[in-house]
Amino acid sequence: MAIRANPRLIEELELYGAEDVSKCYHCGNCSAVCPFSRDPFLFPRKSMRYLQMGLEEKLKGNLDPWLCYYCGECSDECPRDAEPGETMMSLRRWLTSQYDFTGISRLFYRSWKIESAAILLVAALTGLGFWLFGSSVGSLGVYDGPGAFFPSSAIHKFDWALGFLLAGLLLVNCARMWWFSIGRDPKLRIPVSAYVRRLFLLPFHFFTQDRYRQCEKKRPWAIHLVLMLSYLTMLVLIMFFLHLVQSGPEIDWRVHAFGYLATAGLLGTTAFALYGRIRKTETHYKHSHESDWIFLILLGYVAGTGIVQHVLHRAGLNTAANITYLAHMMGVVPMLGLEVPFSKWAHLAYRPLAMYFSALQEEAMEARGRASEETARLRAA
Amino acid sequence: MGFEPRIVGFLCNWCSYTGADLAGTSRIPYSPSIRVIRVMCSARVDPTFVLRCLSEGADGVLVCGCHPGDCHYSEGNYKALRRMALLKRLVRDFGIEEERVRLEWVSASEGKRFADVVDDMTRKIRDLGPSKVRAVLAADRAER
Amino acid sequence: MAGKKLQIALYWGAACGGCDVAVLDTDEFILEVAALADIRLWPIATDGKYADVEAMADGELDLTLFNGAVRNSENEHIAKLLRRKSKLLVAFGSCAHMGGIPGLANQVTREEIFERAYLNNPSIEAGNHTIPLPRTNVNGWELAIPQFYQRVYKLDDVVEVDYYVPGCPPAPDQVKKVIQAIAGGALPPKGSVVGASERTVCDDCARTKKEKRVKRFYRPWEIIQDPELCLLEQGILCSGSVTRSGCGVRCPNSGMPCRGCYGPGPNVRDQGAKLLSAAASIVDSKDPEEIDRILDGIPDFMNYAYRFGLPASLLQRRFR
Amino acid sequence: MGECRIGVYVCNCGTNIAKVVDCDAVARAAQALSGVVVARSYKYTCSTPGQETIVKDIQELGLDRVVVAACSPRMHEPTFRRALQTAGINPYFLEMANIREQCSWVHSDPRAATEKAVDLMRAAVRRVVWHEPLEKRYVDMCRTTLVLGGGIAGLTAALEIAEAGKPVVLVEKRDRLGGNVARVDLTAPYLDSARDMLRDRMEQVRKHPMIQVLLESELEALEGYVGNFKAHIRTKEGPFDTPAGAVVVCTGYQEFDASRVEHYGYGRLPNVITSFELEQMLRQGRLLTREGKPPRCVALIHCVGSRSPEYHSYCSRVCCMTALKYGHEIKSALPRCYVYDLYIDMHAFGKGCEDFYRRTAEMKTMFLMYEKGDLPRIEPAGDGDGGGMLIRIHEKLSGEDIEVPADLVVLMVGMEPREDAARVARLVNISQDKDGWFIESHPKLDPVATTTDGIFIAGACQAPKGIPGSVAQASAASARILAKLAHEKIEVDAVFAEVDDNLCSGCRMCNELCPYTAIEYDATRKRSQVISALCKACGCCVAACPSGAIKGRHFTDRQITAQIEGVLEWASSQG
Repeated sequence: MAIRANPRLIEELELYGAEDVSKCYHCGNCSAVCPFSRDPFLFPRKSMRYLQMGLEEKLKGNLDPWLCYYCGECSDECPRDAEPGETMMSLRRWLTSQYDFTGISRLFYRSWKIESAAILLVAALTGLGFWLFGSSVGSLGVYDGPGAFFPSSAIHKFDWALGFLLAGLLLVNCARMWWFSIGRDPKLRIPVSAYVRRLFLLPFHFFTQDRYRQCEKKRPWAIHLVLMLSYLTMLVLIMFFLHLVQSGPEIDWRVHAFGYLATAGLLGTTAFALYGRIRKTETHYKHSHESDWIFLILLGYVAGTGIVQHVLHRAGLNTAANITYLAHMMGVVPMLGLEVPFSKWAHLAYRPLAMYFSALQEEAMEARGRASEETARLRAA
Repeated sequence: MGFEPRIVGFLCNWCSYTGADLAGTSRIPYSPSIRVIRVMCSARVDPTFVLRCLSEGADGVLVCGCHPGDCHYSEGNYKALRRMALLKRLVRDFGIEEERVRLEWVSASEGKRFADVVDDMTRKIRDLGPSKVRAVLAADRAER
Repeated sequence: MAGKKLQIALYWGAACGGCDVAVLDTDEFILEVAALADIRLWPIATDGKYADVEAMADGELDLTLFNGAVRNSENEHIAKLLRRKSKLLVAFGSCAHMGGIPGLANQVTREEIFERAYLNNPSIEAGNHTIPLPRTNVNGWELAIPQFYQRVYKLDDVVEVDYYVPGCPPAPDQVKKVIQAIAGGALPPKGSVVGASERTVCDDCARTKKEKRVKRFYRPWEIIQDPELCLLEQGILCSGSVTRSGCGVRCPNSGMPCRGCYGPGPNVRDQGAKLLSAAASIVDSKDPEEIDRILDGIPDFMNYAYRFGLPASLLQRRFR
Repeated sequence: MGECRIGVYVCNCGTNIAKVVDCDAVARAAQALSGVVVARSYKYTCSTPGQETIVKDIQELGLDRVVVAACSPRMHEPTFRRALQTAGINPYFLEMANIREQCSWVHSDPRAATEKAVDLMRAAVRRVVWHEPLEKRYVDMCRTTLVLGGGIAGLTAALEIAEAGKPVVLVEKRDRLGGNVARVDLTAPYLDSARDMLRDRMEQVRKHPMIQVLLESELEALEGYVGNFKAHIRTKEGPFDTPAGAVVVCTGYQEFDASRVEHYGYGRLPNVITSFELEQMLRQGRLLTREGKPPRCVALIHCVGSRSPEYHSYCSRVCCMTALKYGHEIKSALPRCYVYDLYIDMHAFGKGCEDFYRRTAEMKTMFLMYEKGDLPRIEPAGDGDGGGMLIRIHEKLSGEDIEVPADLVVLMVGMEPREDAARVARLVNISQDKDGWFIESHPKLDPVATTTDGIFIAGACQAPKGIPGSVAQASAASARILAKLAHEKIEVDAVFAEVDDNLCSGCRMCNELCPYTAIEYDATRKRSQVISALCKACGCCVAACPSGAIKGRHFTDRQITAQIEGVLEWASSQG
């Protein structure tokens, strides 16, 4: 059955940042230089082609964009400046919006105004909520412990509640990702055993970013790894050791050590990325979608306010610390609440999943290949 | 060594002779049996020439022209075609194997084809053996 | 040579006698010939013996008109004898000129001829298997007859010839011209063809000639011909274009295609090859199959092309 | 034939010949031949010293014939002829034996190769004896030029020549000038208006005092030869004759009849149209479907009738750019309209075309590639698609089976020779290639002349080409003609056939055979004669002449026979 081509898709993708796709005339240089492009995941050319012809369904089930780390080689090599790298980036944005069942992601990506508005709104609500809550349970002068404006125990509960909510949302989208790329394809019948056997890929890629490491340029990987680990450390500290982080004056040195390291990591990488994007130092920094800016600003803001309120607290300026803390939360909540499930941040889940699913796909295809050969041989005999 | 046929080739200047030159420039080897005589067009090949070759002891005569439709002189090759058709009948009537007289189309770009034609004709004539013409005429004379 | 009578001989080799008749066909002119010449040898008309000829001094004869081809050792022997005895030796008629009708025998071997003539022939009496052999022993006596050659030769294959008078037979008025010319001592360059034109029959043929394209060949009886139009253009294979004129267009004028007895023009080496070239050139088709179909309309091309000149052709005979 | 003094020069061509052929042996064999005065084996005979040796020998040893056994005569015959000329003897006293291309380069056995080389050399020696001194001849040149066709090429040629002050007669079959370009709206890749380009030229041509324009006229017959043609033209006022020195054929092309490709249903489906019908719409500025609605999706199908085994194997050259141009024109007329290009390959060679392709791509034209043998299918669409058409295509670049909706399909029809091309070719005595295009005298070095002297071709009658190509070719042809007109007389090649009037019997065998109608029959004298200026020396008539009255200069029976005897001397010595 022929697939209907949709000439409008290419226009829609422009909103996600793919502005030069139509320039491509399929010389295939991009796929040739890409260290990752190999059968059956031939990108970026194939995805470019699907996009030009507007084969929406094909693209939805296509994991290739997640297998690309935007080292920029392809864009550098492209004779037509069709920016295959950026196209893959845009496709990742588009896919995120496709996986997301709420449709919020779609809104955000198509309009930075809506995204910013949503962030500001959530920030305002958070601010208001915490102020009322804080002033009801304690006083601005007290930082932690009984009568504190923000008792860590309460925040801790809040964090977990929020955490579960996000995980829930993310899980549903991941399930949709699975459905698009594997579930709905009758040709891909994958045994449970395979799912189990390959499961290790998830944590492996999540923690090592191993595939990113294989790109020819190593620095982007290193930076990304630092950012990711710092973020992770901070997450762990907050989710599990918040009381230790917040308690004082005498403090657990481990929390200190990790806390400072992570903060340094976050701030450093954020600063670097911002600088890069402003100066367009790298190919993958040339084109910046609004969502990229919002993400970085938000990250910087959260990390910044985090460390500032910590310092104030150390300095014993509890009132100031508490107000900063409020500001901090006004950043954290929209970041976790909106960015993680609906925007750029979601890739922390989708990328490792893509590795996992693609491995499964490949295995299934090989199996089918062997099977068909087998039947052929039998028929011949 | 065995019998090496002696073939006379009449090649038209525009297609076949150029084709034969191409075989040379592209170093395509073929049997040294052929001796080429250049004519402007295969239509210049007077049947008298062919009979003359046979009476002089040629083991074969090859006439090559442009492919039908490609003649430099628009239709000369068709005229050659007609003459050769009748000539083959006459040669047969003279008791000479008609394979000894052959018409082929070889274009300027067909160096390989020219080489193949020569080799094929050489092979066929080697199988036929040498032309009897000169021996028989000599025997006749010896009788008187 | 005025005053003194011309000494002439007429001889026939392998011939039908038509050429001798052609001489007689000069009607009363023959009397003038008798008046101005002594006919020393003319087997068909006068009684003369080889011995008389042998007795002559070399060059004693002013002129010998030799008609007929050389088929056997006798023909050759007498040819050589007459060559020695005559100042001028003229190949008279198609047979001496080109081998003529007897020359057609060059398509078969002597054995085949004997087979047909002496062994396998309805007119042979039962049980008679005699074939002529050069030497036979008849009760002690050896009988010798001329050797029958493998093939037929034209006169100049065996002796040097001074002039050629073509035709089968030569047209009487041409004969007259030749004899008068020689009598008058007006001799053309040695070796030339006399009593004929340098051009071909078409030159004298009254039929109108247009541009020639033939879709089919006809035997003369297969078509009702246009008496005004060139026979070749009507698909009737005519040798006029490849044949010296001089005959007075005898055949075409009587509705028959020229058979080519006067032989090719001065620049043509092989009459048959030229006829081939001409005939094939006017075939109106580009498709090999159709061309073959059209050519099928010419049965037995060889016998047509070389009717009078097979021994004079480049290949001279059939090879088997 | 008096005693000749022949010099034989065996070239080693460095080692090209010498490494297989024993050149010294060949020279020795030559020395032994009668008439050979000197025979030398030399490293590079074509080199300056090599040629000087020949010149020196001719002058000092009094040679009157030269044989060079070397490369192909197609390579160096002119070189050595010049050498003979320098030495003061007729250049046609040269004969070459091809012992490189047709000997040393194709045979490895030195013995056989040397034997062959000797035979070829001997043949050349035997032949050269019979060579005759030939002189180039000159005939008067008529100043008028005849231009056939009033298209862009014809207009250009006419103007170029008239501007040089030489009279031109322009014959146009139709009732107006402009040809096919007049049917075009804009031109790729610069999107200039074809009309504006033409209007100006047509005006100049109409007004030009040196140009006589004959509309609704056709060439009926062309007699004569270069410099002295006589053209019989049928005009609407009646017959018109003019002399002409040269002729430029610019009869152009005709579009491929799309209905021949039944597969696309042209003529059956209302909204399947040809590129020329689209041009018309664009020129009228009303781009509508048959239903009178502006189309939402237009599909352009490339290579209709071109690059296919059953129709034309060649590429029509301009359609790709034209299709891209439509992409622009349609988008600018209907910005919301989607354009699909269904193509085999995109041929975007030439100035500005690659950029144009890129710009079109950026305008979101959707390019769908199909396999040559596997044409897109046009099917009626479901109501969901507004009752238009659906085009199914196996898209080559993605390997996917795709369908796209379309309410207007444009068939990019290729160019083909005009129906009357064969007639024109016959009239002016030029040849057509297997596709029917007129054949130029050399595809690379002489693309405007033809095998008939004085007949030139320009524009799309020679091969599919665009406006720049046609204009360039027309200007080139005019330049060639003006160069000829710069002289009072023109040179005619020395090699041609001639009839010996003393032998011709007027059988007219040759008349029909001549491909150049160079043989005329004098009905009163009942003789045929060759118009040497028209003759191209193919020799067909020579072989056919039953009375041996026609002589093919430089390829005479005697010369070729000598050659035959030469190559077969070995064989005959055996028998």
